[in-house]
Amino acid sequence: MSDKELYESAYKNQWCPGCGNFGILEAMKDAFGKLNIAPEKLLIVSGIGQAAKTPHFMKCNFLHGIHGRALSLALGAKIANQDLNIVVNSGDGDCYGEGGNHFIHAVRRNADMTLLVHDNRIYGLTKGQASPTSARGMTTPMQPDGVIAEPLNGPALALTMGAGFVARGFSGNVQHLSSLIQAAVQYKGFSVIDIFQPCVTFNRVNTAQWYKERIYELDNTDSRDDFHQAMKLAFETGDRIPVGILYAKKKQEFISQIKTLEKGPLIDRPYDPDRLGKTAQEYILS
Amino acid sequence: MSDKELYESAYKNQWCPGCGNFGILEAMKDAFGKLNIAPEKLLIVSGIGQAAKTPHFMKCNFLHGIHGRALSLALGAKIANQDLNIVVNSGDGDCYGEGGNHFIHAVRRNADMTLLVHDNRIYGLTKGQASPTSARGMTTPMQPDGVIAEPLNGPALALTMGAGFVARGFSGNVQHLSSLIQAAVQYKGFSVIDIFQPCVTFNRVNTAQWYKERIYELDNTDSRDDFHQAMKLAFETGDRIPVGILYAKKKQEFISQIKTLEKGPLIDRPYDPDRLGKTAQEYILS
Amino acid sequence: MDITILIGGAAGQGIQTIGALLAKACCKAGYFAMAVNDFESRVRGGHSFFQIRISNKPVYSPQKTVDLLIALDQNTWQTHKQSLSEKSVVLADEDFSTTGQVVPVAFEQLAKEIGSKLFVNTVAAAAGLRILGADLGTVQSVIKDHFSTLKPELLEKNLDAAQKGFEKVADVSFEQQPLTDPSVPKGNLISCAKAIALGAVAADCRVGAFYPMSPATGIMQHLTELSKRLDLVVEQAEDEIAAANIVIGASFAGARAMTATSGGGFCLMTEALGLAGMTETPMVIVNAMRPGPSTGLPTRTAQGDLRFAIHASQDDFPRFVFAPGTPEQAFEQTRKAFHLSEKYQVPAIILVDQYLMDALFMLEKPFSIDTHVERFIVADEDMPDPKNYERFAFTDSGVSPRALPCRGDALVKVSSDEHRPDGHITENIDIRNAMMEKRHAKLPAMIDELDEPAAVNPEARTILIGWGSSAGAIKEATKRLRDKGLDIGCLLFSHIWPFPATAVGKVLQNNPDRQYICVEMNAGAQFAGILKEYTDIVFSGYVLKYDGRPFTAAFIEDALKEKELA
Amino acid sequence: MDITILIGGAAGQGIQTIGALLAKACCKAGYFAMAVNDFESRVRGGHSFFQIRISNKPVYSPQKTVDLLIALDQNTWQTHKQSLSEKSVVLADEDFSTTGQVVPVAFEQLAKEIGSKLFVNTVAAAAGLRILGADLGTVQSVIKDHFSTLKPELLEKNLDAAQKGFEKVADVSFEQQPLTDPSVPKGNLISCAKAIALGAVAADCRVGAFYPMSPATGIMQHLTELSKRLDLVVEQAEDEIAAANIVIGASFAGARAMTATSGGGFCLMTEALGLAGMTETPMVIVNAMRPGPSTGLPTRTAQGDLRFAIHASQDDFPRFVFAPGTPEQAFEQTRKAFHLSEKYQVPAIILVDQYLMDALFMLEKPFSIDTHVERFIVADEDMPDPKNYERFAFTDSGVSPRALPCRGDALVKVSSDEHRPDGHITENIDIRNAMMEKRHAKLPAMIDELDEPAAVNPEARTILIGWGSSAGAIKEATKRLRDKGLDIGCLLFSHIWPFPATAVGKVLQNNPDRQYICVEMNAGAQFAGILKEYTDIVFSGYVLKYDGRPFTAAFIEDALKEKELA
Ligand SMILES: Cc1ncc(C[n+]2csc(CCOP(=O)(O)OP(=O)(O)O)c2C)c(N)n1
Ligand SMILES: Cc1ncc(C[n+]2csc(CCOP(=O)(O)OP(=O)(O)O)c2C)c(N)n1
Ligand code: SF4
Ligand code: SF4
Ligand SMILES: [Mg+2]
Ligand SMILES: [Mg+2]
Repeated sequence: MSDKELYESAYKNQWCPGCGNFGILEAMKDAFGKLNIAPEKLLIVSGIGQAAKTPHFMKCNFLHGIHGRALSLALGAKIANQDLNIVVNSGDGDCYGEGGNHFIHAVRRNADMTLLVHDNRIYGLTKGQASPTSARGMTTPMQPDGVIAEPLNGPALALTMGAGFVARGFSGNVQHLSSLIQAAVQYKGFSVIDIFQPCVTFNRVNTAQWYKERIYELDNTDSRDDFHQAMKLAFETGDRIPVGILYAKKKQEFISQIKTLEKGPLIDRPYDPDRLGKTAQEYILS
Repeated sequence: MSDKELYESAYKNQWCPGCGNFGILEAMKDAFGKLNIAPEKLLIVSGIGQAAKTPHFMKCNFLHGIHGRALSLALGAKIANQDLNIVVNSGDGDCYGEGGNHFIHAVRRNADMTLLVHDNRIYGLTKGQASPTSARGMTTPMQPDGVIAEPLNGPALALTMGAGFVARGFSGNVQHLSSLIQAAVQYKGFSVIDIFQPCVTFNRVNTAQWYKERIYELDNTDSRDDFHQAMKLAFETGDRIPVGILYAKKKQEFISQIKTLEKGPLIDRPYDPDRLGKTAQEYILS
Repeated sequence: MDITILIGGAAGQGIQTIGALLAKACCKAGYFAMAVNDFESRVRGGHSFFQIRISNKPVYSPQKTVDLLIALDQNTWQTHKQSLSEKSVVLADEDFSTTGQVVPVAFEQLAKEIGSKLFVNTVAAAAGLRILGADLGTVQSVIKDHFSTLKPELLEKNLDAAQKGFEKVADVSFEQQPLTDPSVPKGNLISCAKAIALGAVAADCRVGAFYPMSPATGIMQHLTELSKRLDLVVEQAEDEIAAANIVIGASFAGARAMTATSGGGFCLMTEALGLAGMTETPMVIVNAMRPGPSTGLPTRTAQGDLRFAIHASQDDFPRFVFAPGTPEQAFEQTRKAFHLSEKYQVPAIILVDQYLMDALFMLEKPFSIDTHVERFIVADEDMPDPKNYERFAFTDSGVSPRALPCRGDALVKVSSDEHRPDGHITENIDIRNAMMEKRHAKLPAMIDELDEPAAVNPEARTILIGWGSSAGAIKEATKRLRDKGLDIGCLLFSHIWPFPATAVGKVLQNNPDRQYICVEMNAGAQFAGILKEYTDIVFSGYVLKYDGRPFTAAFIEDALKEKELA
Repeated sequence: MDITILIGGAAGQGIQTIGALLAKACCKAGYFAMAVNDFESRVRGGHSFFQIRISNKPVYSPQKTVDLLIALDQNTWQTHKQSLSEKSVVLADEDFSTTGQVVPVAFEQLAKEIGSKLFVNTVAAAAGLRILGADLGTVQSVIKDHFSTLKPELLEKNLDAAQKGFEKVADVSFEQQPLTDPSVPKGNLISCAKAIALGAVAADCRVGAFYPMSPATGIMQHLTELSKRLDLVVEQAEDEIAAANIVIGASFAGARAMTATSGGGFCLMTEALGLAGMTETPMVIVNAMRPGPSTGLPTRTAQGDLRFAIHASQDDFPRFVFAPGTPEQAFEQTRKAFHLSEKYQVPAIILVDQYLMDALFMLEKPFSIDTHVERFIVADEDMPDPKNYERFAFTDSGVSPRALPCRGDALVKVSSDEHRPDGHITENIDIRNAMMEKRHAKLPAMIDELDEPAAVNPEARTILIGWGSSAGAIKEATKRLRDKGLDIGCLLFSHIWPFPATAVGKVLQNNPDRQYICVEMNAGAQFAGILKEYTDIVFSGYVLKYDGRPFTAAFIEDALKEKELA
């Protein structure tokens, strides 16, 4: 069975024709297929937004939660069952706006999961307001005089918070993106890919063409473990924008540092009334 | 009148004897005195925590709000009355934990105000849980096996979000801290000082002695407008830790970019029924 | 005359443009109109529709039966054919069997003949206008008017498209042809989103802060539009928590300020709501409700957050809750919310819903702007001793003189902890009790500020009770049932909290064998619960709806019949 | 015998240590005891106290009159002298005029004589023990026991300090000397914070997530302590929003999970509460209430979040709300909250308060641990066709079989949007209605799971009604008033929601001229409002308190007298 069929969702897609999200969906299917993660072994967690609808359009287990909170839901799931393969699909608004606080702290924790930020630099589902990554000066019905704030640089933010795996991808380059997703999923720890994703309906600035004129692929065989070098790459956002792995370095993963979790998934442990009873009795007296 | 008297609060201080907060309070009084900002011309906004109690202990206007939200309150006040001199006192938990999202977006906006983070690397008022800046491995009653997550680096985070003025201070060096506060307040835009502040009650790791052994003062006459250089300074957190201005560069301030605010404080504009009536009538028809 | 036109298609096909064109033309021709906007939570595709009701009498709610159906896709006629009657006319791109008359119009093909399927709108609009009785000249002038900003060659193409649409249906006879018989326009079409934004600026709102959320975004969109020409700044925040706190900060500094959101965002604002309550800082929050729980049905309508709005945030403090049901009320109550929020230094919540936000209603009289806006702010000059100013001074009314920070010698000190009159933290029992009582002391005067509920036939044996947006459909159902000979009336609340309990007795005339029926758009009969708590009304039944679509009079009638209540 | 000992001083002086020592010694000697912890929102300085009540009968609430006052500073005796009686004894560092007998003890000086003012605790504790009738041997063994982990030389110094304290008060005669007459211990002292943590682990809670907030932190502190020895992980989150969502994520993946917070944090959790409601994911939230609004009085007690807890989050969905009033109930209801939350796939809220969290109560019987914990989870084996598993399948009970993600062929698909049985988003009217009804279909069975309110003399003419933590004081007031000849009883609720309306009628015996009085710790008489909504009870009066300090029986008696209700 081809990956496309294997992960085919019976549910009808709701994105606009031509949306960059389709490329991301395709790259995900390709990557999971290559990694041999069956739909039944995949948990996708998402927030709310166009990006966050992704798991509906793919065969998998999913928790399509509330706006901005996917990373917290994912962390809870991971603590309960560390064997889960968790991928989080989030938007630039979902992840860096409403969910900004969880993003920075998720990076600090470094729990093993992969975050894909569909970065269309706009609020898509709510019809075209500026997002934290919108370019300065971009006008929208809500920002008639143009965006004032400095755009948030997701990869740089992740790096500063101590991320071990940071990449940039482009929805228009499915094979390359698939290779990034594969590397990210294989990374033991928290991995982030900020994915340039044209929104054909609301973002008339950062179009597919705009990206094609600017992006260049980094050589993935180069080692990328220099923090300050990675920061420089992350801030290359002008005429030339690198896509690829910006940084990859081994770091101690979160789950592996929790003593209680050394014995495997919490949910696999049987209920143990004897130990409980003893502990409770002693604790009452303490 | 000495600065101490000028800013003396009639309200009794509630901090623990020996707390680093006293040094910060003193430095603030000294700085405002030197800057000639009278108590009546000063608005302090704060969240909740020991740090956030600061304005009670000083003569000034204040809005002692809710946990983590001081920067949003401050932004609202600034938009309404751009003439306000706003200083925000926040804790490491208040600012980087509960308020993390507002911090990163406040930096992006660059509204003219000064943020003082009393960074005691602990939750003081709630009696000693780890904070986002607590050292890895530090144990507390709530982290009996030690803190797992990477400590959050406030100055680096501010830099990455595009801050134009970033400094580090130490509560134990009042004069130096005062000079930083003066520079920060004079900076036109969002200025941040992350202040090392020993918590004598709950943080037994980062004591005054600990800091004294490590910190060194940067020469404030050096120009500090190199971003990557500043990042390197921000990440010097080992045996040698620089205090002083890490970065200072002119950036376009927020208020000055809002057309409507070119004419001065919003609250100074008279009610204008004619313009309103005309606008409303036309708008109904549009 | 009372006809309903439904234009349906996929999101992105421009059905709202077609709808707006038809509705405007009818208004211009002197008819009353209202329109409902129905769409899914997606940007392209799926099914959406715009439903216009036109009458020579005022209309306040949608109708069930569709007289003219303009179906831009198959989905539309399949979905709506059960709403057609014998007399209905359907314009659809293919023929199908139904009650009523189908006129096949190959919208897309005709549009493409002009040059692009983008002209579908114009083809359909022109056809619709023709059916409603417009002659070619009228159609052309409507089109010209609507596309006045287009380049000449594009306008020309649109006129060609209009002619195609017009000709295609030239021979169709439709029972009602309002456009053949124009009279003086009765008013303008307006949504409650627009009315709220206008109410805010009429109250001299200076700061808006928001985070986008359907169906509240429209309000902030209108406010942003208005901010281009007024002393008003609208800021998009990073989240709803920030938005609410920006509002409080702005208000503290002296600007009237507001935010608008929906349930999920309101959740995130509840802590700030309490901050406003405790610090006695004015604040206006609009909660534009949509069906939940949680994300629910993001683009649909509900009245499910009533209890939540009344009780949100920890512990007790006074607040206002308004629930307008028309643009007039939306405007008036928004203005009132700002006024009262500032007068009593309490937060005010305006509860509306997606139906109100996105529907269009007829506004007969233009909104009036006051010559003067009363502010309730003191300055040094008003104080005997500014240096000893106390922000939370005890007063009989519970309202303390409110000064602004950094405007004089008076220091403004405000804390979310329980505080002394001077604003500093206290743990003292007596001060705590006195402060709690001070805040609650405002309640009697607050209740007195509120309007009594509106009543229709308050003497009737059966009384329907409703609130907010349901009022229109309830009023109409009442009228229809009275026309059928039923002894029925209704009681409609738009001033909700503090609950005007005694007003209920005043408005309703006694009737010994009365039956009460609550009509609301939620599953829990939430408003009925409040009446049970505060009055001795006993309900004989409920008409509840929670499918996300607005009430129609017919729905209420049917529900009453089914429950044998009418 | 029924005496009250109050130990007061500044935060950081160790009054809790002294208190714990005295209370433990009395328990060991076979007495019943309870203790209240009163402190300010600061870490050092100010005024705090620990108030112990000792009796030979079970005691459930604090008393007003202080029999033995140990005042470590002047502030203490100044604050508490009005609580003294003629028979009271005061140990204070200086003499002052008061009713009762003052014994000057230079605590700090004596401690310094041993080497450091840190020994103040031990000096004071030994003096207190002596006054209560302990001989030197008993004092020494209590001290040895308490300081068993100290280095020998430090222990020695503490013993010296104890001797000093002991000797200083050797001649003081105190009316009651419980320690002279020991018997078999009746139980252990425990706080409800501990009881809740133990209830959670007894329910096999595997994940805790929290953000620190008084007075809830204690629960998570105990859970953290317990996590060292159990299959339990406790994670401190970056904020309450994260904490609540971590709980939902963990629960979704199959672990029982909880969080604890107070009002401000609960505000931030309301959106997640709705997510649990919509996705039918089990979730346990403890809201340990403190006085608001907003930050309010962070270290004090209140029952002001009842209505908020019941109505929090947009639109209607079923939830459980419990309000235990004793450690037994706290343990039992926490266990029940986990059980029922999972059985019905709805969120459960446990409402407690600072008083319950920080007070110590006597636990007579050890908590029992079930031999088996019933989970309500299905796996592939339980399904006819795992590949077509539907997480939200329609059932008569409204409860759908719940599978866990990635545990077999069954795909678990969950959305916060309104969804089809298979978990995918829907905008379909019929499915929406059916889903809303499915969720609400659980309510009758949920109500059946709840206990009836406890009644004391349900036939009486006057019935006091209360809930949660107030139960102890209400029961005691009832008893005291009956002893005075009043025809009074009480009705005490700890299972609050879904409101067990019919149970009220069952429990209360009819009495034609009955009067009801609601007793609660809030300004709005919130629970009374629920009774008005759901029963036909009419209240003759209310005893409300909102000063942040717990009820005493005497307060209730006085209030009733003042209002001429008793
Ligand atoms: C608490 C809350 N606030 C706001 C919303 C409304 N909302 C839905 S999607 C969205 C933003 C979507 O932007 P992004 O995350 O960039 O996703 P995109 O649609 O662009 O893929 C918002 C604000 C919500 N659902 N919940
Ligand atoms: C919403 C909310 N959550 C939690 C709290 C409890 N709380 C009060 S202060 C504080 C943390 C204080 O830490 P920090 O900001 O570092 O200040 P410090 O006391 O160390 O100066 C917390 C969690 C609160 N008041 N509100
Ligand atoms: S609105 Fe933009 S992001 Fe959303 S589906 Fe359409 S093109 Fe994609
Ligand atoms: S607890 Fe720590 S931070 Fe708070 S006042 Fe005491 S020493 Fe300072
Ligand atoms: Mg986006
Ligand atoms: Mg701190």
